[in-house]
Amino acid sequence: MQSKAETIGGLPVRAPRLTGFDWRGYIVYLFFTAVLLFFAVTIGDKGFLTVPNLFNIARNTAMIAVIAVAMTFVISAGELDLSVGSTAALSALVAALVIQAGFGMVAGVTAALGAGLLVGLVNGLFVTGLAIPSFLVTLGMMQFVRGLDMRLTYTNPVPVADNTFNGIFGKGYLFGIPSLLVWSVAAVALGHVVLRYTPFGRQVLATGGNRVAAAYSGIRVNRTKLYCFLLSGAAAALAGLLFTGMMSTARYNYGTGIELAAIAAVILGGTSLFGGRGTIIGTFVGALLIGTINNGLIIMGLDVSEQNMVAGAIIILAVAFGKKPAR
Amino acid sequence: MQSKAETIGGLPVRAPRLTGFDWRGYIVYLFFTAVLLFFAVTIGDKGFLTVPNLFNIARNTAMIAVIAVAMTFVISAGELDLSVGSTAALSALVAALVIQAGFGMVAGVTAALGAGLLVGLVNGLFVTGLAIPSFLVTLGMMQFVRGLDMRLTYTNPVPVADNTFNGIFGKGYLFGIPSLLVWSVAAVALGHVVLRYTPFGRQVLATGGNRVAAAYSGIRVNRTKLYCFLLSGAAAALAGLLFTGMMSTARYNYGTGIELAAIAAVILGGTSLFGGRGTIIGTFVGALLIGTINNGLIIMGLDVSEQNMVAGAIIILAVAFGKKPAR
Amino acid sequence: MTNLLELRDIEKSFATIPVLRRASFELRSGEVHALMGGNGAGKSTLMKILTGVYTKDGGSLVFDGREVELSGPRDAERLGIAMIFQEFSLIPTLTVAQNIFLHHEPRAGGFLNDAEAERRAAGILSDLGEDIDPRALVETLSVGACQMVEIAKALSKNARVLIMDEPTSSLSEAEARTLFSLVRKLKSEGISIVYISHRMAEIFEICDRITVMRDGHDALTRSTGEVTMQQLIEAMLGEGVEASMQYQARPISATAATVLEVENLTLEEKVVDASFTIRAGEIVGLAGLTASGRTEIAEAIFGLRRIRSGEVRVDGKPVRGTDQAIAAGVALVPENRRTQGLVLEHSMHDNMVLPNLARFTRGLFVRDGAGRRAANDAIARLKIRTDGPDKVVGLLSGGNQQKIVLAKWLERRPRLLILDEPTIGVDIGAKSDLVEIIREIAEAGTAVLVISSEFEELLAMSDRVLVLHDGRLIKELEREEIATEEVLHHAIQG
Amino acid sequence: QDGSNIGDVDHPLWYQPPSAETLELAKIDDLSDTVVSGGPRGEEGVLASTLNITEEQAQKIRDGKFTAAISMGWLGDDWATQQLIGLNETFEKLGIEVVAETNANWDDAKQLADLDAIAVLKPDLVVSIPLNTQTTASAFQSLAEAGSEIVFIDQAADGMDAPGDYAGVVSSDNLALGMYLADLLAERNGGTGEVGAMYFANDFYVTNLRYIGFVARLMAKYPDMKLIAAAGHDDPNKGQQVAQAMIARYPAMQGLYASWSIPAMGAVAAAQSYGRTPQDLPIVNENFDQIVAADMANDGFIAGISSQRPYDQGVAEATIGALALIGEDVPDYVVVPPLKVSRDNLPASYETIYRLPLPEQMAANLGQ
Ligand SMILES: Nc1ncnc2c1ncn2[C@@H]1O[C@H](COP(=O)(O)OP(=O)(O)OP(=O)(O)O)[C@@H](O)[C@H]1O
Ligand SMILES: Nc1ncnc2c1ncn2[C@@H]1O[C@H](COP(=O)(O)OP(=O)(O)OP(=O)(O)O)[C@@H](O)[C@H]1O
Ligand SMILES: O[C@@H]1[C@H](O)[C@H](O)CO[C@@H]1O
Ligand SMILES: [Mg+2]
Ligand SMILES: [Mg+2]
Repeated sequence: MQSKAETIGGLPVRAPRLTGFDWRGYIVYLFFTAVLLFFAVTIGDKGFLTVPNLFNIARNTAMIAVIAVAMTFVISAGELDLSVGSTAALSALVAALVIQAGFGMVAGVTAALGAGLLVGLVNGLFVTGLAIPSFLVTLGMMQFVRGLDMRLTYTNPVPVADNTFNGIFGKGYLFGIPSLLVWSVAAVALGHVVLRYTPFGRQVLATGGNRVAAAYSGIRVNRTKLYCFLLSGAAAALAGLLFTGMMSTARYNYGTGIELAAIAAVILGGTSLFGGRGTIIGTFVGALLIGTINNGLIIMGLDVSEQNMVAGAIIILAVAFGKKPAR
Repeated sequence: MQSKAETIGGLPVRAPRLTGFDWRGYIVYLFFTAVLLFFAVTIGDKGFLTVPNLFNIARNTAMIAVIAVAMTFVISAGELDLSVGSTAALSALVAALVIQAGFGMVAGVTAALGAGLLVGLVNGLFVTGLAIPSFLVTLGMMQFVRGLDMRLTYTNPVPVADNTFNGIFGKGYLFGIPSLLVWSVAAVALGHVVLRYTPFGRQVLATGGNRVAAAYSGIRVNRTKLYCFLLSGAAAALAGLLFTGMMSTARYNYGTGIELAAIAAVILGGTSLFGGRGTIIGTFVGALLIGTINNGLIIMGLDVSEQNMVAGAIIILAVAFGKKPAR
Repeated sequence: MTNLLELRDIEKSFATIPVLRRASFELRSGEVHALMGGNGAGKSTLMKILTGVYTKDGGSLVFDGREVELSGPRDAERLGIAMIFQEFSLIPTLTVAQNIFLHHEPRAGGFLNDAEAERRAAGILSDLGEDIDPRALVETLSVGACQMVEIAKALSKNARVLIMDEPTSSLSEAEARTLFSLVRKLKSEGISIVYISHRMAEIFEICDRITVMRDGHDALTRSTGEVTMQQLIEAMLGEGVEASMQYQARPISATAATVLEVENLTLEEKVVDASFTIRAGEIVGLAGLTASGRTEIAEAIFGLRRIRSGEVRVDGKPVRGTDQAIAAGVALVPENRRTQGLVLEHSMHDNMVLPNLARFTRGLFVRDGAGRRAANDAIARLKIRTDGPDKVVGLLSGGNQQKIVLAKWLERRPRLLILDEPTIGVDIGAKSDLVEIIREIAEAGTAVLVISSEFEELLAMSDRVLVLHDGRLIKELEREEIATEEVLHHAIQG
Repeated sequence: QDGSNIGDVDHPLWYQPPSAETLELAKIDDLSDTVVSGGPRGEEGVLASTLNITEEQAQKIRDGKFTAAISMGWLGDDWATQQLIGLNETFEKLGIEVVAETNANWDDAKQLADLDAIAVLKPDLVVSIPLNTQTTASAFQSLAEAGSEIVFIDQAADGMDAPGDYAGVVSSDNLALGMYLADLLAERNGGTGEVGAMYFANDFYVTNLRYIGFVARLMAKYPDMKLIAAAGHDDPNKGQQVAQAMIARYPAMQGLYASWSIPAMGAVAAAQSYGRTPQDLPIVNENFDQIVAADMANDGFIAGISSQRPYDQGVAEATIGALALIGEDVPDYVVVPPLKVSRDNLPASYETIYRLPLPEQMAANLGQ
């Protein structure tokens, strides 16, 4: 009779016990495993289980994963960032334009990161300096930057001919591993260590958990939030580079809708939407779960309407069986 | 020296004093007025100030407004509903199919409301019964229902030939007022009274303000939340009927993205994203602000990229000057 | 006299951990019955079962001679049971009046009648001697005012049984006095009251009977006249334990460095022209009525409030803003443990590490092991009742949460320690331990500023007492001048 | 001819003025035997009507037990639906199994992921409309390398050549489509007056051509018809909003090209709200679907439709794909000419496009 959730008038008031095996906390892993197994059995012979296909899943998940890692920080700190998609496109265009202009890859990447950091900085300053809700700031920013993206090249795509760039950020391999997978695993590993084992990570969680108490404990909560937005801007920039490398082209419409997918990955992974609790590994598995479902359902031959229905149902079920939040 | 927000380490810890005129709380009204004035001066002679154009703004805002009214309840209760857009499309299709099949308008409208309420019920039961975050439940539901919408008519549009229906829900007028405006004003008036002056409204605010304390006070917080989701489903259904009436057609992709627009209207209006505080009138003005900006910028002759940039900037500014939330 | 209600052999576990073990409790009509016990003994839990907030695992509840089952707060309300919760049940985003009448609002034709609610709320509050605007949002109120609203809310229900869970913990002397006369008045109207408190004096003053709980079981029930303080302490804490709150004179070297200098401090709110100093090793008490500005002074020193004029110096260096204050070694134990003191959903060791991140970091990484060890030390030293350092602190009893707030800051070994109402809700055993610990800290060279509304505690610790009245420092009492609580009492009235 | 009737409207961000060749072709009154748009690489268009599969070839295809996958860029209009019907019917007839059908919903990154998943199934044939010719190129290239035959709808991916990398492209004649739109407006207003154009703002090859075709025809053939307003939408559902603003600002506008059917119907709603009549504000568009057909039958604002033949396109795509699978030579650029639809030829056009008689309600409204 382990982990019976305690309730107050029907409300769960406590997380399940920390003793014993708390399988609900690991639901995203279980679900991911179950989905993988299901596809392996049903469509394993249709190519699902091949290494290239599994790499495909990882590759297609890379941008969501990178953005979701930073989003885990933002959400853990009690905020949201909806501007990541259009920021990714902005960085993609900036990088491509700089490279096209002949300044080389390093300049392109630097400029792209600069663009992402700038958006993050503005988001962060508005949210912390003026204390306005990040949902709205970043919603406005999402729209503003998308307009900028369109304007920048009059919606024309910008091809990138630099094969080193395209290799590193998109099509290449490192020791036989697709570079997109390398990037996302690197982002996940770094994010995990920072959130879990460094003072900054602690400050993020405390800020999201109780801003006032964190401030009384001497944490600079505004600075902490600002850093989270910078991180998110940088991650969006990296995602933009990955989009560009993968497609050898930058386009103004990259990343449309990626914010919701990333947030879904974060929350599926077990991070609380209300801040104070976050897990990067969970986020990654959440992103992989989404990617695997999308891939597997196509291979199963479901049409688009069925794909939507099944993917939607799986998200609901995954959380339904998942850990009940303490709040 | 009125309304100085109290701060701790730069954090607002309490709302401004209640004494003095707190203009920041009314920012959305000021902003709306300012935007109207600006357009009146710059493009008043270009057709902006004509009655049909102003009616058009109201008409275009109707669906967002109706959904945003219910969303104000959902957000005030501390939840979110992302499934409203695809639910609107579902209800639109259901109504059109029932009418097309010859069962008449009343049956069509009833069936549409039934569909909306059903989605709301499922959302509500998952969120309250299983205590899972509404963001994810309704995100999954949004996708599931969109798949269903596609399936229902294999993405084919369903025309509605019933002119009474099209008049009541779309193109008609009541005493010279476009029926879409009548519907949205009715929704706003009802929502305002219910949220502000009835026990249910109070329970919603209490639930969102502090769920545990509300439960201690004997409020059935789960039931309250469930009702909010039902309301949201019903409002989505109404919006679907309005879409259908306006276009004399139902389509599977109605309402795409309307959830974000509605949430933006709610928060612009001054409702706290963290629950416990809500204002329906503010929501309506927030929706009108969005609608006016969209209309005015097109009349000004801005292209899509510029429209995006300006609209995004206005949202950011409106909140930047707006009331600082206590949390 | 007949029993109005009886709780018989109540059992309750959270997850698998038993909290109540065959706990019994009887309440007669028209009596004031004290419920005492150490932190985590199960008092609040037992009373929450009586109000339907929790459901019991076993045992029975007899009300008015009939056995009843409560399936929620509404059932209890129907029986006429109301409770003043220790962890307030207020909605921060609603007004005072809306909170007081939450879920039993006055109506007019089906609609809410806020004007009537405000009128009635004003009436109840003025009976309580409080000057709180019924239209103010609760989130703008001080802890003391919230406590009053919580009390008013319970009173508004015209209950037959009123449970008060540490109602005076955030109140001043004067407010507590008003509350006591109210309790007597209610009693004379035949209302039965369960009174939970850690303050011995008030228990002996207003209660007819006392039940002591220990480890989830009722250990003793007696009439107030038939029991001594020492007997109560032993019932609560065990044989031979002494909980003494006596001042012990400590020689403070005349050459000790001056740590804190506050010079002509005037703030945006309340505080006007305050000047004082504290030397290393000295414990200075800050006394005053509610809203006299004590918290403001504390927060200003810690850099949380804007200074209009004047200066705060630590070790001779001017200090402004939290960053500088923390760098200078100032620590503030804030007055509200839930909103300011703890991240409730985090574990104890995470909370412990928070203000001490630098100390618990080696290289780039936080040393969780060390944090856990520190937490375990604190659990032992402050006798914190918990399953362990990993338990989410929001699930602990109020007093235990307060001990963690203290532990968190003591761990810091600050140069200047400011304690704002440090023992709210802490049981007598722990309180005397705390006094001991604070003395040790002072002896090690820390300057200490203590704000407390509890005279006993203030007197037990302070080497000197500053008296604040309406934002101004009106007196400075040397130790010799304050022999009794009366002296302090008079000084505070201004 | 000098283009003065195009005035100084704000053209789309991607706008390129019509080429001299296009302007020349735009002068030809009857375009039904002319292929106006060649392929983007200068391919010569071959009319779809010339394609044919012999019974012998059909048997060979059936024996091959081939599989096919379809990667669409969007769904939800009759164009997509009829394409799919044409494709699926033809595949079924030829015993080709459709193993996957995807919808990228206008997002080329999603299309890339879709193509990746399709690649896993190793279909013998892939039919797809690349949302962007550059960004999706790598995926199509690797499909080709893995041995799939590819038929493109509308445009081929960059860096690929027929017949080595793909079988062919099937498209509507998009410049001609745009030109017909100008013709249809002129039929209503006698080739004079002020008109507006509402375009799809995003850079999308085929829709860009239509706008350019429309402009070219005005320049070449209707010097008295003046383009006074142009505005874009980036989402078909926003058509109504954009049209409203255009009508508010240019009340003199006497005709409107409204791109697809969804924005066109939005424009109809907008025109109604301004109390305009079908006579003083005719609206033309480029999707022949049930909604605009019904409005036209009802004597509504929709004055003309420059229709593609999506079903025929689907059939043509399946046909060249199937032929390529058995090693036959197929043309690299197949063109399906548009169909000019107005009230007069509505029933016949409906039968041509939908292979069904005009629905009763519409016929009744037409007064037939
Ligand atoms: N919801 C809960 N989940 C888990 N444990 C709980 C919960 N509520 C209370 N407990 C535990 O039950 C024990 C008794 O708590 P309770 O609040 O009844 O103590 P108390 O006697 O009121 O103490 P205090 O004097 O500190 O208020 C504590 O150890 C506490 O940690
Ligand atoms: N009317 C009010 N509006 C806003 N904040 C208030 C109000 N009254 C008190 N506060 C705040 O509540 C906190 C408690 O301060 P208070 O003035 O009560 O000081 P105190 O002397 O420490 O008294 P207490 O014994 O209540 O702690 C302070 O942060 C103060 O700013
Ligand atoms: O024309 C079709 C569709 O109908 C849509 O108009 C986009 O371009 C395609 O080629
Ligand atoms: Mg307690
Ligand atoms: Mg205080």
